[in-house]
Amino acid sequence: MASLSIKDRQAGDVTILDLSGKITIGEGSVQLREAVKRMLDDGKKKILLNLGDVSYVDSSGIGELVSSYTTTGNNGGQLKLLNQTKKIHDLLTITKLVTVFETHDNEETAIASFK
Amino acid sequence: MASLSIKDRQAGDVTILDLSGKITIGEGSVQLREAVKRMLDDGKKKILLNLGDVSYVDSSGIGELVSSYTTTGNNGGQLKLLNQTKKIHDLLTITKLVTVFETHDNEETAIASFK
Amino acid sequence: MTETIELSIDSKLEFVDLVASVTKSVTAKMEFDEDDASWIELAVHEAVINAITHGNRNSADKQVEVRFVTEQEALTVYVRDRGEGFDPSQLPDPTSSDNLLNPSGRGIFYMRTFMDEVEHSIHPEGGSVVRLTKNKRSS
Amino acid sequence: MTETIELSIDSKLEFVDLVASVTKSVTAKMEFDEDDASWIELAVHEAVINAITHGNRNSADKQVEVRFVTEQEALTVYVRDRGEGFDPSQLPDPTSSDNLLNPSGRGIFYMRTFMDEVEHSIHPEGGSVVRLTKNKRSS
Ligand SMILES: Nc1ncnc2c1ncn2[C@@H]1O[C@H](COP(=O)(O)OP(=O)(O)O)[C@@H](O)[C@H]1O
Ligand SMILES: Nc1ncnc2c1ncn2[C@@H]1O[C@H](COP(=O)(O)OP(=O)(O)O)[C@@H](O)[C@H]1O
Repeated sequence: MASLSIKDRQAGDVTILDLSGKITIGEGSVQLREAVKRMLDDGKKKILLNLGDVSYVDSSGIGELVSSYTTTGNNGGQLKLLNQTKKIHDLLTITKLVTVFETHDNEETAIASFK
Repeated sequence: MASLSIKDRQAGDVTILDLSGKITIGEGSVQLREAVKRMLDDGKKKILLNLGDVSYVDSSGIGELVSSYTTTGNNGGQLKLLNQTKKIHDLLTITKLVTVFETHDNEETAIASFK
Repeated sequence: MTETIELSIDSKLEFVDLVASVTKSVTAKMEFDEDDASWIELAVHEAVINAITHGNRNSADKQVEVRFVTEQEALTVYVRDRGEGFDPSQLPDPTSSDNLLNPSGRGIFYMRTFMDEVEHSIHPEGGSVVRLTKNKRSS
Repeated sequence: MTETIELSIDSKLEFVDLVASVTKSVTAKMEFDEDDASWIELAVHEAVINAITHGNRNSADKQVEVRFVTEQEALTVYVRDRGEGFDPSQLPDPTSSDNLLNPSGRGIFYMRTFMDEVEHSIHPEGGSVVRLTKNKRSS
Protein backbone atom coordinates (compact mmCIF):
# COMPACT_ATOMS: atom_id res chain seq x y z
CA MET A 1 0.00 0.00 0.00
CA ALA A 2 2.58 2.54 -1.11
CA SER A 3 0.84 5.86 -0.69
CA LEU A 4 2.53 7.78 -3.49
CA SER A 5 4.20 6.64 -6.66
CA ILE A 6 6.38 9.01 -8.66
CA LYS A 7 7.66 8.59 -12.20
CA ASP A 8 9.89 11.12 -13.88
CA ARG A 9 10.19 11.94 -17.54
CA GLN A 10 12.00 14.60 -19.51
CA ALA A 11 10.59 17.12 -22.01
CA GLY A 12 13.63 19.04 -23.21
CA ASP A 13 15.14 20.47 -20.06
CA VAL A 14 11.87 20.30 -18.16
CA THR A 15 11.45 17.36 -15.78
CA ILE A 16 7.90 16.16 -15.32
CA LEU A 17 7.15 14.20 -12.17
CA ASP A 18 3.94 12.22 -12.60
CA LEU A 19 2.57 11.72 -9.09
CA SER A 20 -0.06 9.16 -8.36
CA GLY A 21 -1.65 8.46 -4.97
CA LYS A 22 -1.72 10.46 -1.77
CA ILE A 23 0.63 13.19 -0.58
CA THR A 24 0.20 12.80 3.14
CA ILE A 25 2.27 12.88 6.31
CA GLY A 26 4.90 10.17 6.41
CA GLU A 27 5.67 8.12 3.36
CA GLY A 28 3.94 10.24 0.71
CA SER A 29 5.57 13.49 1.80
CA VAL A 30 8.99 11.87 2.17
CA GLN A 31 8.82 10.37 -1.31
CA LEU A 32 8.00 13.72 -2.87
CA ARG A 33 10.81 15.42 -0.97
CA GLU A 34 13.33 12.81 -2.06
CA ALA A 35 12.23 12.84 -5.67
CA VAL A 36 12.59 16.61 -5.89
CA LYS A 37 15.97 16.46 -4.14
CA ARG A 38 17.16 13.80 -6.57
CA MET A 39 16.20 15.97 -9.54
CA LEU A 40 17.97 19.02 -8.12
CA ASP A 41 21.07 16.94 -7.33
CA ASP A 42 21.04 15.82 -10.97
CA GLY A 43 20.99 19.44 -12.03
CA LYS A 44 17.39 19.28 -13.20
CA LYS A 45 16.02 22.62 -12.18
CA LYS A 46 12.83 22.98 -14.19
CA ILE A 47 10.35 20.80 -12.39
CA LEU A 48 6.73 20.28 -13.29
CA LEU A 49 4.65 18.30 -10.79
CA ASN A 50 1.78 16.51 -12.51
CA LEU A 51 -0.91 16.19 -9.84
CA GLY A 52 -3.62 14.74 -12.09
CA ASP A 53 -3.65 11.40 -10.29
CA VAL A 54 -3.22 12.70 -6.77
CA SER A 55 -6.34 11.84 -4.81
CA TYR A 56 -5.57 13.31 -1.43
CA VAL A 57 -3.29 16.00 0.01
CA ASP A 58 -3.32 16.61 3.74
CA SER A 59 -1.87 19.68 5.46
CA SER A 60 1.56 18.02 5.61
CA GLY A 61 1.31 17.25 1.92
CA ILE A 62 0.49 20.86 1.10
CA GLY A 63 3.43 21.80 3.32
CA GLU A 64 5.64 19.45 1.35
CA LEU A 65 4.56 21.09 -1.92
CA VAL A 66 5.55 24.44 -0.39
CA SER A 67 8.92 23.03 0.74
CA SER A 68 9.57 21.56 -2.69
CA TYR A 69 8.77 24.93 -4.20
CA THR A 70 11.11 26.77 -1.84
CA THR A 71 13.95 24.24 -2.13
CA THR A 72 13.77 24.35 -5.90
CA GLY A 73 13.81 28.15 -5.86
CA ASN A 74 16.76 28.19 -3.45
CA ASN A 75 18.64 25.97 -5.90
CA GLY A 76 18.04 28.41 -8.71
CA GLY A 77 15.25 26.36 -10.23
CA GLN A 78 11.53 26.65 -10.79
CA LEU A 79 8.73 24.35 -9.67
CA LYS A 80 5.27 24.51 -11.20
CA LEU A 81 2.09 22.49 -10.93
CA LEU A 82 0.21 20.67 -13.68
CA ASN A 83 -3.30 19.23 -13.72
CA GLN A 84 -4.49 20.15 -10.27
CA THR A 85 -7.67 18.29 -9.42
CA LYS A 86 -10.76 20.11 -8.18
CA LYS A 87 -9.85 19.10 -4.63
CA ILE A 88 -6.28 20.38 -4.85
CA HIS A 89 -7.51 23.56 -6.45
CA ASP A 90 -9.86 24.08 -3.51
CA LEU A 91 -7.04 23.46 -1.05
CA LEU A 92 -4.66 25.86 -2.80
CA THR A 93 -7.40 28.47 -2.86
CA ILE A 94 -8.33 28.30 0.82
CA THR A 95 -4.68 28.26 1.89
CA LYS A 96 -4.03 31.20 -0.49
CA LEU A 97 -1.22 29.18 -2.05
CA VAL A 98 -2.73 29.88 -5.46
CA THR A 99 -0.81 33.12 -5.18
CA VAL A 100 2.44 31.17 -4.74
CA PHE A 101 2.22 28.35 -7.26
CA GLU A 102 2.12 28.72 -10.98
CA THR A 103 -0.39 26.14 -12.15
CA HIS A 104 -1.17 24.80 -15.60
CA ASP A 105 -3.88 22.64 -17.08
CA ASN A 106 -2.11 21.93 -20.33
CA GLU A 107 1.19 20.10 -20.43
CA GLU A 108 2.55 21.78 -23.54
CA THR A 109 1.78 25.26 -22.32
CA ALA A 110 3.29 24.32 -18.97
CA ILE A 111 6.52 23.10 -20.59
CA ALA A 112 6.72 26.16 -22.83
CA SER A 113 6.27 28.44 -19.81
CA PHE A 114 9.69 27.42 -18.46
CA LYS A 115 11.53 28.77 -21.51
CA MET B 1 -26.68 0.33 0.26
CA ALA B 2 -29.25 -2.38 -0.40
CA SER B 3 -27.48 -5.57 0.58
CA LEU B 4 -29.21 -7.98 -1.80
CA SER B 5 -30.96 -7.43 -5.10
CA ILE B 6 -33.15 -10.12 -6.59
CA LYS B 7 -34.51 -10.36 -10.13
CA ASP B 8 -36.74 -13.17 -11.28
CA ARG B 9 -37.11 -14.62 -14.73
CA GLN B 10 -38.95 -17.60 -16.14
CA ALA B 11 -37.56 -20.52 -18.19
CA GLY B 12 -40.61 -22.63 -18.94
CA ASP B 13 -42.06 -23.48 -15.57
CA VAL B 14 -38.74 -22.96 -13.80
CA THR B 15 -38.31 -19.64 -11.99
CA ILE B 16 -34.78 -18.38 -11.83
CA LEU B 17 -33.96 -15.87 -9.10
CA ASP B 18 -30.77 -13.99 -9.93
CA LEU B 19 -29.35 -12.86 -6.62
CA SER B 20 -26.71 -10.19 -6.40
CA GLY B 21 -25.07 -8.91 -3.23
CA LYS B 22 -24.92 -10.27 0.28
CA ILE B 23 -27.22 -12.76 1.98
CA THR B 24 -26.72 -11.71 5.58
CA ILE B 25 -28.71 -11.22 8.73
CA GLY B 26 -31.37 -8.55 8.43
CA GLU B 27 -32.22 -7.07 5.07
CA GLY B 28 -30.55 -9.63 2.80
CA SER B 29 -32.12 -12.64 4.49
CA VAL B 30 -35.54 -11.00 4.64
CA GLN B 31 -35.44 -10.14 0.95
CA LEU B 32 -34.63 -13.71 0.00
CA ARG B 33 -37.39 -15.06 2.22
CA GLU B 34 -39.96 -12.69 0.74
CA ALA B 35 -38.93 -13.38 -2.85
CA VAL B 36 -39.26 -17.14 -2.38
CA LYS B 37 -42.61 -16.69 -0.61
CA ARG B 38 -43.87 -14.50 -3.46
CA MET B 39 -42.95 -17.18 -6.01
CA LEU B 40 -44.67 -19.92 -4.03
CA ASP B 41 -47.76 -17.73 -3.57
CA ASP B 42 -47.81 -17.30 -7.35
CA GLY B 43 -47.78 -21.06 -7.76
CA LYS B 44 -44.18 -21.07 -9.00
CA LYS B 45 -42.78 -24.19 -7.42
CA LYS B 46 -39.62 -24.88 -9.39
CA ILE B 47 -37.13 -22.41 -8.05
CA LEU B 48 -33.52 -22.05 -9.11
CA LEU B 49 -31.40 -19.65 -7.05
CA ASN B 50 -28.59 -18.19 -9.13
CA LEU B 51 -25.84 -17.38 -6.61
CA GLY B 52 -23.19 -16.36 -9.15
CA ASP B 53 -23.15 -12.74 -7.98
CA VAL B 54 -23.49 -13.39 -4.28
CA SER B 55 -20.35 -12.16 -2.56
CA TYR B 56 -21.03 -13.01 1.04
CA VAL B 57 -23.27 -15.41 2.99
CA ASP B 58 -23.17 -15.33 6.77
CA SER B 59 -24.56 -18.04 9.04
CA SER B 60 -28.00 -16.40 8.97
CA GLY B 61 -27.83 -16.30 5.19
CA ILE B 62 -26.99 -20.00 5.02
CA GLY B 63 -29.89 -20.54 7.43
CA GLU B 64 -32.15 -18.59 5.10
CA LEU B 65 -31.12 -20.78 2.17
CA VAL B 66 -32.06 -23.80 4.30
CA SER B 67 -35.42 -22.22 5.24
CA SER B 68 -36.15 -21.41 1.60
CA TYR B 69 -35.36 -24.99 0.70
CA THR B 70 -37.65 -26.38 3.41
CA THR B 71 -40.50 -23.97 2.73
CA THR B 72 -40.39 -24.75 -0.96
CA GLY B 73 -40.42 -28.48 -0.24
CA ASN B 74 -43.30 -28.07 2.20
CA ASN B 75 -45.24 -26.36 -0.57
CA GLY B 76 -44.68 -29.26 -2.91
CA GLY B 77 -41.94 -27.50 -4.83
CA GLN B 78 -38.24 -27.87 -5.42
CA LEU B 79 -35.43 -25.41 -4.78
CA LYS B 80 -31.99 -25.84 -6.33
CA LEU B 81 -28.83 -23.78 -6.50
CA LEU B 82 -27.01 -22.48 -9.57
CA ASN B 83 -23.51 -21.07 -9.94
CA GLN B 84 -22.25 -21.33 -6.41
CA THR B 85 -19.06 -19.35 -5.97
CA LYS B 86 -15.94 -20.89 -4.47
CA LYS B 87 -16.78 -19.28 -1.15
CA ILE B 88 -20.34 -20.57 -1.06
CA HIS B 89 -19.13 -24.00 -2.09
CA ASP B 90 -16.71 -23.97 0.85
CA LEU B 91 -19.49 -22.91 3.22
CA LEU B 92 -21.89 -25.59 1.98
CA THR B 93 -19.14 -28.16 2.32
CA ILE B 94 -18.13 -27.34 5.89
CA THR B 95 -21.75 -27.11 7.01
CA LYS B 96 -22.45 -30.44 5.22
CA LEU B 97 -25.29 -28.73 3.37
CA VAL B 98 -23.82 -30.04 0.11
CA THR B 99 -25.73 -33.19 1.02
CA VAL B 100 -28.99 -31.21 1.16
CA PHE B 101 -28.83 -28.87 -1.82
CA GLU B 102 -28.80 -29.92 -5.44
CA THR B 103 -26.35 -27.58 -7.09
CA HIS B 104 -25.63 -26.90 -10.75
CA ASP B 105 -22.97 -25.02 -12.62
CA ASN B 106 -24.79 -24.90 -15.93
CA GLU B 107 -28.11 -23.13 -16.29
CA GLU B 108 -29.52 -25.35 -19.03
CA THR B 109 -28.70 -28.55 -17.19
CA ALA B 110 -30.15 -27.04 -14.05
CA ILE B 111 -33.42 -26.13 -15.79
CA ALA B 112 -33.64 -29.54 -17.45
CA SER B 113 -33.12 -31.23 -14.07
CA PHE B 114 -36.51 -29.99 -12.86
CA LYS B 115 -38.40 -31.89 -15.59
CA MET C 1 5.31 -5.85 18.54
CA THR C 2 1.73 -5.83 19.69
CA GLU C 3 -0.68 -3.26 18.36
CA THR C 4 -4.21 -2.63 19.51
CA ILE C 5 -7.24 -1.18 17.79
CA GLU C 6 -10.51 -0.84 19.64
CA LEU C 7 -13.88 -0.19 18.16
CA SER C 8 -17.12 0.24 20.02
CA ILE C 9 -20.55 0.33 18.42
CA ASP C 10 -24.17 0.57 19.49
CA SER C 11 -26.06 -2.72 19.26
CA LYS C 12 -27.49 -2.21 15.81
CA LEU C 13 -27.05 -4.40 12.78
CA GLU C 14 -26.43 -1.34 10.63
CA PHE C 15 -23.03 -0.90 12.33
CA VAL C 16 -21.84 -4.37 11.48
CA ASP C 17 -20.43 -3.25 8.13
CA LEU C 18 -18.30 -0.75 9.94
CA VAL C 19 -16.68 -3.52 11.94
CA ALA C 20 -16.13 -5.36 8.67
CA SER C 21 -14.35 -2.40 7.16
CA VAL C 22 -12.00 -2.16 10.14
CA THR C 23 -11.43 -5.92 10.05
CA LYS C 24 -10.53 -5.64 6.37
CA SER C 25 -8.06 -2.82 7.02
CA VAL C 26 -6.43 -4.79 9.82
CA THR C 27 -6.07 -8.04 7.87
CA ALA C 28 -4.77 -6.15 4.83
CA LYS C 29 -2.22 -4.37 7.00
CA MET C 30 -1.14 -7.73 8.42
CA GLU C 31 -0.92 -9.15 4.91
CA PHE C 32 -3.20 -12.11 5.46
CA ASP C 33 -3.98 -13.67 2.10
CA GLU C 34 -7.33 -12.87 0.53
CA ASP C 35 -8.99 -16.13 1.55
CA ASP C 36 -7.94 -15.95 5.16
CA ALA C 37 -8.92 -12.29 5.27
CA SER C 38 -12.43 -13.04 4.10
CA TRP C 39 -12.90 -15.90 6.55
CA ILE C 40 -11.60 -13.79 9.42
CA GLU C 41 -14.04 -11.07 8.40
CA LEU C 42 -16.88 -13.59 8.45
CA ALA C 43 -15.88 -14.99 11.87
CA VAL C 44 -15.71 -11.50 13.39
CA HIS C 45 -19.05 -10.69 11.76
CA GLU C 46 -20.64 -13.74 13.42
CA ALA C 47 -19.18 -12.81 16.80
CA VAL C 48 -20.50 -9.25 16.53
CA ILE C 49 -23.94 -10.47 15.42
CA ASN C 50 -24.07 -12.78 18.45
CA ALA C 51 -22.96 -9.97 20.75
CA ILE C 52 -25.70 -7.69 19.40
CA THR C 53 -28.54 -10.21 19.20
CA HIS C 54 -27.84 -12.76 21.98
CA GLY C 55 -25.55 -10.84 24.34
CA ASN C 56 -27.11 -7.38 24.23
CA ARG C 57 -30.53 -8.57 22.99
CA ASN C 58 -30.60 -5.74 20.47
CA SER C 59 -30.66 -3.01 23.14
CA ALA C 60 -29.22 -0.19 21.07
CA ASP C 61 -27.94 1.58 24.18
CA LYS C 62 -25.67 -1.36 25.03
CA GLN C 63 -22.33 -1.28 23.32
CA VAL C 64 -20.38 -4.00 21.59
CA GLU C 65 -16.63 -3.60 21.93
CA VAL C 66 -14.30 -5.10 19.40
CA ARG C 67 -10.59 -5.17 20.14
CA PHE C 68 -8.05 -6.16 17.51
CA VAL C 69 -4.64 -7.16 18.82
CA THR C 70 -2.11 -7.64 16.07
CA GLU C 71 1.18 -9.42 16.48
CA GLN C 72 3.79 -10.44 13.94
CA GLU C 73 2.37 -13.92 13.57
CA ALA C 74 -1.23 -13.72 14.76
CA LEU C 75 -4.34 -11.63 14.97
CA THR C 76 -6.55 -11.85 18.05
CA VAL C 77 -9.98 -10.27 18.08
CA TYR C 78 -11.99 -9.85 21.27
CA VAL C 79 -15.70 -9.17 20.96
CA ARG C 80 -17.38 -8.14 24.19
CA ASP C 81 -21.06 -7.68 24.89
CA ARG C 82 -22.99 -6.74 28.04
CA GLY C 83 -24.90 -10.00 28.41
CA GLU C 84 -24.74 -12.91 30.81
CA GLY C 85 -22.77 -15.24 28.60
CA PHE C 86 -23.71 -18.88 28.00
CA ASP C 87 -22.19 -22.33 28.07
CA PRO C 88 -20.46 -22.86 24.74
CA SER C 89 -19.69 -26.51 25.49
CA GLN C 90 -23.39 -27.40 25.25
CA LEU C 91 -24.03 -26.36 21.68
CA PRO C 92 -25.64 -28.83 19.29
CA ASP C 93 -23.53 -29.84 16.28
CA PRO C 94 -25.08 -28.10 13.27
CA THR C 95 -23.61 -30.70 10.90
CA SER C 96 -25.31 -33.69 12.51
CA SER C 97 -28.16 -34.95 10.36
CA ASP C 98 -30.75 -34.00 13.01
CA ASN C 99 -29.74 -30.36 12.83
CA LEU C 100 -28.89 -30.03 9.17
CA LEU C 101 -32.18 -28.35 8.29
CA ASN C 102 -32.08 -26.04 11.29
CA PRO C 103 -32.17 -22.42 10.05
CA SER C 104 -29.90 -21.22 12.87
CA GLY C 105 -27.10 -22.44 15.08
CA ARG C 106 -24.14 -22.11 12.71
CA GLY C 107 -22.51 -18.90 13.97
CA ILE C 108 -20.11 -20.36 16.48
CA PHE C 109 -19.47 -23.26 14.15
CA TYR C 110 -18.41 -20.72 11.50
CA MET C 111 -16.05 -19.07 14.01
CA ARG C 112 -14.52 -22.38 15.07
CA THR C 113 -14.03 -23.43 11.48
CA PHE C 114 -12.41 -20.23 10.27
CA MET C 115 -10.29 -19.29 13.25
CA ASP C 116 -7.50 -21.20 14.97
CA GLU C 117 -8.79 -20.51 18.47
CA VAL C 118 -12.22 -19.53 19.75
CA GLU C 119 -12.75 -19.03 23.45
CA HIS C 120 -15.83 -17.70 25.23
CA SER C 121 -15.47 -16.23 28.70
CA ILE C 122 -16.99 -13.80 31.16
CA HIS C 123 -15.39 -10.36 31.30
CA PRO C 124 -14.14 -9.44 34.79
CA GLU C 125 -15.94 -6.12 34.53
CA GLY C 126 -19.19 -7.62 33.23
CA GLY C 127 -20.51 -8.97 29.98
CA SER C 128 -19.26 -11.87 27.93
CA VAL C 129 -16.30 -11.98 25.57
CA VAL C 130 -15.32 -14.20 22.73
CA ARG C 131 -11.66 -14.35 21.75
CA LEU C 132 -10.91 -15.26 18.14
CA THR C 133 -7.32 -15.97 17.14
CA LYS C 134 -5.92 -16.56 13.68
CA ASN C 135 -2.30 -17.40 13.07
CA LYS C 136 -0.55 -16.39 9.92
CA ARG C 137 0.34 -19.32 7.69
CA SER C 138 4.00 -19.98 7.68
CA SER C 139 5.10 -19.54 4.09
CA MET D 1 -31.54 9.52 17.56
CA THR D 2 -27.96 9.65 18.62
CA GLU D 3 -25.57 6.88 17.72
CA THR D 4 -22.02 6.45 18.89
CA ILE D 5 -19.03 4.69 17.41
CA GLU D 6 -15.73 4.68 19.21
CA LEU D 7 -12.38 3.77 17.81
CA SER D 8 -9.11 3.67 19.65
CA ILE D 9 -5.69 3.29 18.02
CA ASP D 10 -2.07 3.24 19.05
CA SER D 11 -0.20 6.43 18.21
CA LYS D 12 1.17 5.30 14.89
CA LEU D 13 0.69 6.93 11.53
CA GLU D 14 0.01 3.54 9.96
CA PHE D 15 -3.35 3.42 11.78
CA VAL D 16 -4.55 6.68 10.36
CA ASP D 17 -6.02 4.99 7.28
CA LEU D 18 -8.13 2.86 9.55
CA VAL D 19 -9.71 5.95 11.06
CA ALA D 20 -10.32 7.18 7.52
CA SER D 21 -12.14 3.99 6.60
CA VAL D 22 -14.42 4.29 9.62
CA THR D 23 -14.99 7.98 8.86
CA LYS D 24 -15.95 7.06 5.32
CA SER D 25 -18.42 4.41 6.50
CA VAL D 26 -19.99 6.85 8.93
CA THR D 27 -20.39 9.71 6.46
CA ALA D 28 -21.75 7.31 3.83
CA LYS D 29 -24.25 5.96 6.32
CA MET D 30 -25.31 9.53 7.15
CA GLU D 31 -25.57 10.29 3.43
CA PHE D 32 -23.30 13.30 3.41
CA ASP D 33 -22.58 14.23 -0.19
CA GLU D 34 -19.26 13.14 -1.65
CA ASP D 35 -17.58 16.53 -1.28
CA ASP D 36 -18.57 17.00 2.33
CA ALA D 37 -17.58 13.41 3.08
CA SER D 38 -14.09 13.92 1.73
CA TRP D 39 -13.56 17.20 3.62
CA ILE D 40 -14.82 15.62 6.84
CA GLU D 41 -12.40 12.75 6.28
CA LEU D 42 -9.57 15.23 5.82
CA ALA D 43 -10.50 17.22 8.96
CA VAL D 44 -10.65 14.07 11.08
CA HIS D 45 -7.34 12.96 9.56
CA GLU D 46 -5.71 16.25 10.62
CA ALA D 47 -7.11 15.94 14.14
CA VAL D 48 -5.80 12.39 14.48
CA ILE D 49 -2.39 13.37 13.10
CA ASN D 50 -2.17 16.19 15.67
CA ALA D 51 -3.24 13.84 18.46
CA ILE D 52 -0.54 11.35 17.47
CA THR D 53 2.29 13.78 16.77
CA HIS D 54 1.66 16.77 19.06
CA GLY D 55 -0.60 15.32 21.78
CA ASN D 56 0.97 11.89 22.26
CA ARG D 57 4.36 12.85 20.77
CA ASN D 58 4.36 9.60 18.80
CA SER D 59 4.49 7.38 21.90
CA ALA D 60 3.00 4.24 20.39
CA ASP D 61 1.78 3.06 23.79
CA LYS D 62 -0.47 6.11 24.14
CA GLN D 63 -3.85 5.74 22.54
CA VAL D 64 -5.82 8.11 20.39
CA GLU D 65 -9.57 7.79 20.87
CA VAL D 66 -11.94 8.83 18.16
CA ARG D 67 -15.63 9.03 18.94
CA PHE D 68 -18.22 9.57 16.23
CA VAL D 69 -21.61 10.78 17.42
CA THR D 70 -24.20 10.79 14.68
CA GLU D 71 -27.47 12.63 14.82
CA GLN D 72 -30.12 13.19 12.19
CA GLU D 73 -28.70 16.56 11.18
CA ALA D 74 -25.09 16.55 12.32
CA LEU D 75 -21.97 14.51 12.83
CA THR D 76 -19.72 15.27 15.78
CA VAL D 77 -16.29 13.70 16.02
CA TYR D 78 -14.21 13.84 19.20
CA VAL D 79 -10.50 13.11 18.94
CA ARG D 80 -8.77 12.66 22.27
CA ASP D 81 -5.07 12.33 22.98
CA ARG D 82 -3.07 11.95 26.20
CA GLY D 83 -1.17 15.22 25.95
CA GLU D 84 -1.28 18.52 27.80
CA GLY D 85 -3.28 20.44 25.23
CA PHE D 86 -2.35 23.90 23.99
CA ASP D 87 -3.86 27.31 23.46
CA PRO D 88 -5.64 27.24 20.12
CA SER D 89 -6.40 30.98 20.20
CA GLN D 90 -2.71 31.79 19.75
CA LEU D 91 -2.13 30.13 16.41
CA PRO D 92 -0.57 32.13 13.58
CA ASP D 93 -2.72 32.58 10.49
CA PRO D 94 -1.23 30.32 7.80
CA THR D 95 -2.74 32.46 5.04
CA SER D 96 -0.98 35.67 6.06
CA SER D 97 1.80 36.53 3.65
CA ASP D 98 4.45 36.05 6.37
CA ASN D 99 3.42 32.43 6.87
CA LEU D 100 2.51 31.46 3.35
CA LEU D 101 5.77 29.63 2.72
CA ASN D 102 5.72 27.89 6.10
CA PRO D 103 5.77 24.12 5.53
CA SER D 104 3.56 23.46 8.55
CA GLY D 105 0.79 25.06 10.57
CA ARG D 106 -2.20 24.34 8.35
CA GLY D 107 -3.82 21.41 10.21
CA ILE D 108 -6.17 23.33 12.46
CA PHE D 109 -6.84 25.77 9.66
CA TYR D 110 -7.97 22.80 7.53
CA MET D 111 -10.28 21.63 10.32
CA ARG D 112 -11.77 25.09 10.83
CA THR D 113 -12.34 25.49 7.11
CA PHE D 114 -13.99 22.13 6.52
CA MET D 115 -16.06 21.73 9.66
CA ASP D 116 -18.81 23.94 11.07
CA GLU D 117 -17.45 23.87 14.62
CA VAL D 118 -14.00 23.11 15.98
CA GLU D 119 -13.39 23.28 19.71
CA HIS D 120 -10.29 22.27 21.62
CA SER D 121 -10.58 21.44 25.30
CA ILE D 122 -9.00 19.48 28.12
CA HIS D 123 -10.60 16.13 28.88
CA PRO D 124 -11.80 15.87 32.51
CA GLU D 125 -10.01 12.52 32.82
CA GLY D 126 -6.80 13.76 31.21
CA GLY D 127 -5.53 14.50 27.75
CA SER D 128 -6.80 17.01 25.25
CA VAL D 129 -9.81 16.70 22.97
CA VAL D 130 -10.85 18.39 19.80
CA ARG D 131 -14.52 18.36 18.88
CA LEU D 132 -15.35 18.64 15.19
CA THR D 133 -18.96 19.16 14.14
CA LYS D 134 -20.41 19.12 10.66
CA ASN D 135 -24.06 19.88 9.99
CA LYS D 136 -25.87 18.33 7.10
CA ARG D 137 -26.78 20.83 4.41
CA SER D 138 -30.46 21.52 4.37
CA SER D 139 -31.62 20.47 0.94
N1 LIG E 1 -22.64 -13.47 22.92
C1 LIG E 1 -23.55 -14.38 23.34
N2 LIG E 1 -24.24 -14.20 24.48
C2 LIG E 1 -25.16 -15.10 24.90
N3 LIG E 1 -25.45 -16.23 24.22
C3 LIG E 1 -24.81 -16.48 23.08
C4 LIG E 1 -23.82 -15.58 22.56
N4 LIG E 1 -23.32 -16.10 21.43
C5 LIG E 1 -23.99 -17.25 21.22
N5 LIG E 1 -24.89 -17.48 22.20
C6 LIG E 1 -25.77 -18.66 22.34
O1 LIG E 1 -25.24 -19.69 21.56
C7 LIG E 1 -26.21 -20.12 20.59
C8 LIG E 1 -25.54 -20.55 19.32
O2 LIG E 1 -24.98 -19.44 18.65
P1 LIG E 1 -24.62 -19.54 17.13
O3 LIG E 1 -23.83 -20.76 16.90
O4 LIG E 1 -23.99 -18.25 16.74
O5 LIG E 1 -25.99 -19.72 16.38
P2 LIG E 1 -27.26 -18.74 16.31
O6 LIG E 1 -26.78 -17.38 16.66
O7 LIG E 1 -27.70 -18.87 14.89
O8 LIG E 1 -28.23 -19.30 17.30
C9 LIG E 1 -27.16 -18.96 20.43
O9 LIG E 1 -28.43 -19.34 20.00
C10 LIG E 1 -27.17 -18.38 21.84
O10 LIG E 1 -28.07 -19.07 22.67
N1 LIG F 1 -3.52 17.66 19.98
C1 LIG F 1 -2.60 18.61 20.20
N2 LIG F 1 -1.88 18.64 21.35
C2 LIG F 1 -0.96 19.59 21.59
N3 LIG F 1 -0.67 20.59 20.71
C3 LIG F 1 -1.34 20.63 19.55
C4 LIG F 1 -2.34 19.66 19.23
N4 LIG F 1 -2.85 19.98 18.02
C5 LIG F 1 -2.20 21.07 17.60
N5 LIG F 1 -1.29 21.48 18.52
C6 LIG F 1 -0.39 22.65 18.42
O1 LIG F 1 -0.93 23.54 17.46
C7 LIG F 1 0.02 23.78 16.42
C8 LIG F 1 -0.68 23.98 15.09
O2 LIG F 1 -1.25 22.75 14.66
P1 LIG F 1 -1.63 22.59 13.14
O3 LIG F 1 -2.43 23.75 12.72
O4 LIG F 1 -2.28 21.27 13.01
O5 LIG F 1 -0.29 22.63 12.34
P2 LIG F 1 0.97 21.65 12.42
O6 LIG F 1 0.51 20.38 13.04
O7 LIG F 1 1.39 21.53 11.02
O8 LIG F 1 1.98 22.36 13.28
C9 LIG F 1 0.95 22.59 16.45
O9 LIG F 1 2.21 22.89 15.93
C10 LIG F 1 0.99 22.28 17.95
O10 LIG F 1 1.91 23.11 18.61
